[in-house]
Amino acid sequence: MSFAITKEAEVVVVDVEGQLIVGNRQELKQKVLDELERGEKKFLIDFSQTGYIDSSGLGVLVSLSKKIREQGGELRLANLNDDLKTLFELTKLDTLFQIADTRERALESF
Amino acid sequence: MSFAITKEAEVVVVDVEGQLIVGNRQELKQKVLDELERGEKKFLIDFSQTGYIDSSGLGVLVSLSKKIREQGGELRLANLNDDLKTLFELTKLDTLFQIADTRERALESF
Amino acid sequence: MSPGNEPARRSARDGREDARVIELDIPSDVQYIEKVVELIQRECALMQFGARQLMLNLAVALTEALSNAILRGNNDDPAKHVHVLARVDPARLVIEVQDQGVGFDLDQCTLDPTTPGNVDREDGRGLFLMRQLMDRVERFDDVRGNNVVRLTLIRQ
Amino acid sequence: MSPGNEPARRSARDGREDARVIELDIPSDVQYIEKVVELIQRECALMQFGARQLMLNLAVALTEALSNAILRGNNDDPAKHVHVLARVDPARLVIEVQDQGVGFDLDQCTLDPTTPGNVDREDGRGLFLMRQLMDRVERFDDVRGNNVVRLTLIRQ
Ligand SMILES: Nc1ncnc2c1ncn2[C@@H]1O[C@H](COP(=O)(O)OP(=O)(O)O)[C@@H](O)[C@H]1O
Ligand SMILES: Nc1ncnc2c1ncn2[C@@H]1O[C@H](COP(=O)(O)OP(=O)(O)O)[C@@H](O)[C@H]1O
Repeated sequence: MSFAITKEAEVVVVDVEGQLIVGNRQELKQKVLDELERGEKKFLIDFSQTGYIDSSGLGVLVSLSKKIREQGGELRLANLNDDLKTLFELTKLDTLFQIADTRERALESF
Repeated sequence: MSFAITKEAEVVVVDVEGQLIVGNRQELKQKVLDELERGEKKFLIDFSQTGYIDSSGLGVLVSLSKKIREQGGELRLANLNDDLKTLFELTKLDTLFQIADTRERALESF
Repeated sequence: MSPGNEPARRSARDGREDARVIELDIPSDVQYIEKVVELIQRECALMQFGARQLMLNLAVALTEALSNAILRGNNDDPAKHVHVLARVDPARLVIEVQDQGVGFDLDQCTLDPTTPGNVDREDGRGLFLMRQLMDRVERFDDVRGNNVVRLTLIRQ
Repeated sequence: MSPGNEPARRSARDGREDARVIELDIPSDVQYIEKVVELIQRECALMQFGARQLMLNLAVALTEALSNAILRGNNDDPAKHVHVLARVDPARLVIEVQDQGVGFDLDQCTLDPTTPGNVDREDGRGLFLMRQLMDRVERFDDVRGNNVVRLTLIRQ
């Protein structure tokens, strides 16, 4: 379980490796908030290497999306596999987030 | 836990990913014996991606080394980390196997 | 003993023989959750449950049940324990997660996180997801008065 | 209560509070071993055990104890169970692995795999490694006559 942060052009890209769950969600939150404080505005969270997400992981995504918007920034999600898509659909969070099929599409969409 | 087999020049290279233990050692044994039956003679087992090995995993290595030698072949091991080196030293198996520090050195040594 | 009885007897016996039970007792710390989930996933994989049931239904619902037991039932106090009983056979998985709390009203506490007012809440999706992802979710007190949540998943 | 007593009392109390106990009961199947090891590794990592003790001493010795319990004690019969009790505090890890077999003589059964005649044997390294990698290995019968192997590892 780890969160790898890279920068592609103007976008901060976070790869969620493993699970995003109650035991590690604070780490993701802190890493993204640190970048936001540094003045970053564009964020992409890539789930291609993610196993599963629990309700507290979803909660952190909701919280981050609000905080980023408050600072005039944008958040995109990419690479949800079928299981993760179902999770977002069940909770209607697919209506709250901007979700791209691939990392490239997400990067283009900013 | 998986065993990735590739061929480099004349050498069958097996990467042990994860643990080599009682629950999966038969799979390694079978994969190597299959190659031996196909007529392969040179084998390198690379442990750079290995976690730990238990006594039954060590037993499979001993058994394979015998079977390969019986067919006029050769077995080399490479990339033991410090913990694995200790394991081979404790059991004096470092005296039984030809162990190289790197994959390149092992490949050159055939 | 009539021959006609045999199939029923045999299948009942097979059912018992095929069932596997894992029992676990852990201190209340969310850091254990992932490893407990992996152990029960392994148990269900040995019983031929499919990848989607392992990685979505089981993984998410069990994580929710464990984190509620640890954080809500036991108030994140590592001196309190969570007990897990998982029984799996070729037909179904039944997991009981027991905490040392006073329990709660399952229906009252289950929110609908999909309503316009709730969709951007940060919490309140746990019980909803458990009930969406499992075929059955029950809550009861055990003989000692401890809170138990029971999850049932039919193999597909 | 004299002030001089306090440090001792406090440290004894801390010791109790800091101890963590995990208990596990699994069917006899070697496919569970890795996940059980990972759970106990996680427990010891939370107690600041170092990487070498986690990946070498604990991982190998516990794997040996579990596979002996499953294959030797319980004859690989999944209807028989293996019970694991792991108690860890900042000073040490103590694990008891209990099977449903009749036990064995620890000293008699421990071979020296490093002698010239033994070094190319395929088996017989399990108990030797357990004893090399743990600070203490004991075997005894529990009250019900079940075989128990107890491993102790001092944290470094
Ligand atoms: N094991 C439990 N013990 C006590 N209360 C619980 C338990 N599980 C759930 N609850 C109650 O149900 C509420 C809703 O839980 P849930 O849907 O998981 O959302 P969240 O945990 O995010 O609030 C919790 O806030 C808590 O009051
Ligand atoms: N839990 C156990 N129950 C019964 N016998 C055991 C148990 N553990 C070890 N033994 C005995 O000790 C012997 C040596 O064990 P070990 O050193 O692990 O080597 P191996 O298992 O490869 O024979 C076993 O062959 C078995 O006879």
